[in-house]
Amino acid sequence: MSYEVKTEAFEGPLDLLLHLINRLEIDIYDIKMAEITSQYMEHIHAMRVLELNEASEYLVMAATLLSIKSKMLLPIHQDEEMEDDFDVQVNDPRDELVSRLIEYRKFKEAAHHLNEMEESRHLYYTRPPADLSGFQSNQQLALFELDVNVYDMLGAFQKMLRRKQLNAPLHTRVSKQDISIKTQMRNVISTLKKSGGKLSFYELFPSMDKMTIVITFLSLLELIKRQFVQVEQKSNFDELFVLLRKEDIDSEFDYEIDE
Amino acid sequence: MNLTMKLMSKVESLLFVSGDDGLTNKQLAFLTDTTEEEIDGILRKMIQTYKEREDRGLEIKQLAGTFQFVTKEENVLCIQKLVENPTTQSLSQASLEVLAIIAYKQPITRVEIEDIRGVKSERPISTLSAKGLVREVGRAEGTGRAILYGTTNEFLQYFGLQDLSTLPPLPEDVSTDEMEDTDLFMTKFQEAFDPNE
Amino acid sequence: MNLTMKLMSKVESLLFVSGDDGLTNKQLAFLTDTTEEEIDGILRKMIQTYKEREDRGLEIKQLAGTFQFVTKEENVLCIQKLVENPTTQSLSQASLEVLAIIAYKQPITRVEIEDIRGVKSERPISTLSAKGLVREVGRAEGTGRAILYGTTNEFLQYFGLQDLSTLPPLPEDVSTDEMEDTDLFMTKFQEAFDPNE
Repeated sequence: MSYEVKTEAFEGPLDLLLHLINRLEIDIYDIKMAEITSQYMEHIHAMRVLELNEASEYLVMAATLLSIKSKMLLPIHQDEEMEDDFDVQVNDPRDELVSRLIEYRKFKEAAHHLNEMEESRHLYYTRPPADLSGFQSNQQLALFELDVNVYDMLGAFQKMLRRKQLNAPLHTRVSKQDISIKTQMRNVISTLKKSGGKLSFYELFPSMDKMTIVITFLSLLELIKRQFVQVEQKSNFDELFVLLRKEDIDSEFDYEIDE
Repeated sequence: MNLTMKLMSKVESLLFVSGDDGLTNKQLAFLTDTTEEEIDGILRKMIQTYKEREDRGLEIKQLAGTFQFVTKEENVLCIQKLVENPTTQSLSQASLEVLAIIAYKQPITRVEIEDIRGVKSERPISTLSAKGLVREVGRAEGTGRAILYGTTNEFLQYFGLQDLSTLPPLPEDVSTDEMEDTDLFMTKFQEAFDPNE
Repeated sequence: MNLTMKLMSKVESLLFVSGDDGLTNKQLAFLTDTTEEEIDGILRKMIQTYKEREDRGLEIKQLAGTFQFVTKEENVLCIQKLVENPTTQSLSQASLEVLAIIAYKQPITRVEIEDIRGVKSERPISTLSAKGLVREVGRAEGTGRAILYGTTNEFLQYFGLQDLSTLPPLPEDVSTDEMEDTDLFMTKFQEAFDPNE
């Protein structure tokens, strides 16, 4: 039997096995090892383009299949069987593989549900919280100033990417230009300097161009890692702020980035 | 009656300014100087009114534990006209699988995720944490103290969930239970007759 | 009539997502596939309805040619309240870090705390003092006579500790210099103080 194989269609050896079981209409509780093994081998043969990393996983599974197949051909010795580790097998060499396949299948199905939820969530939109800083006194700012971790910031970035897509066709598009992270790090620093060392996270992303947004974000992460800047949030309801931590950084900055 | 209207007006203002942070009924009661019971009644009424009225483009939804305004689904097309790339980038199959495992098994280590999938999962995990959908929630006991992953609030927002309990139940396979029962039986059987014990 | 209602619904959705940027009547006409004249009529009607209805907390404001939603002035007090009372939340990561350092290393100066964390820690320290969890317990010897910080009785109560000796022992191999180790230390610390345990 010959057919086309799409490597990217499989999420690993277990996914491939489930596919074969489905296609060959095999009972998952009574897998015909000879048939599935030969089909599996045929597939991985056709999937030679695999990354080395993944290939090893497919090959380990191939070895497992062969070993199960050969075990099933052997006559069962009752005594040996008793001495086996219970975790591995009690009576059927296929048991472990079957339970792995069933466990994996559960999550594959769950992933499918998530995909459906993702699609229906794309049908409605929210908006960012309003900027209420005009209502806030300096005293309150000091009292409620709380740092946030990188995950909060990543979340904020993700939200921002969704937000920044809005309005795009109604504005003149930013012409595409290649900027490096290094350059953008300098830009962020000088933008921060110009605004007195503190700026709203979102104000660092005035551009609508996705590439620029991504580069700016990466440069921001780099600056945080190098402790040039710090991210803060006043409270639950407020915006993220980026603070400049090192004042006269130009020489150090150039040195560090250029290395 | 007049008071109810005024309360609705306040709730509308508050939900509007809080955006996708949203507010809980407790917070709304506190901010409008009223009781949670009253707020619950008001919210029920508002949720229904918004849904029914054809001239309203907003709805109130409970997302990630808070009440928030969202646009009506029927208006998705004209909102997408505002959007640069109408086909919103969806998560890859690999990311969805990893996310499903983390969502149902959290807290969980990378190795445990890879055991279930049978394939390396470093890349989807870092994609997911870059998207703010999963995060490190602690360290496993024992040597190595591997990172434990869990889902975030953004995960709930992204999939339109109220909280983790509103995730659809993990598909269970009845036959797995049967198998386990057999295993248990065999184990018991062997324990009873194993001469070494 | 039905079409007018649908159009109003679309305009409401669009104004909602466009936020502070707002939209011009021209943009609204383009996005809803209709004429500017029709949009003008619809907007006039909507502006009036929102203003008159007591149960509405939003108004449409025209600013420099764009239309946008704003909250009604009469609700300013409850929005003020929202700003002034961020929900009582658990301590931030930074505050927890600083608190852990003070708890285990007291008495300790701000500079020493900052050396351990590698970041400025003035704000978390003042948050913690404002919350009454840490206080000034003396002055360091030498020039400057820097403030020494320690934990308070309220700290013990807050975390359900009998006294400082009932703090969980610090893992021996923790070197607070490294990020990961700090995380590990924090995990322990948070585990120890998890109210569920």
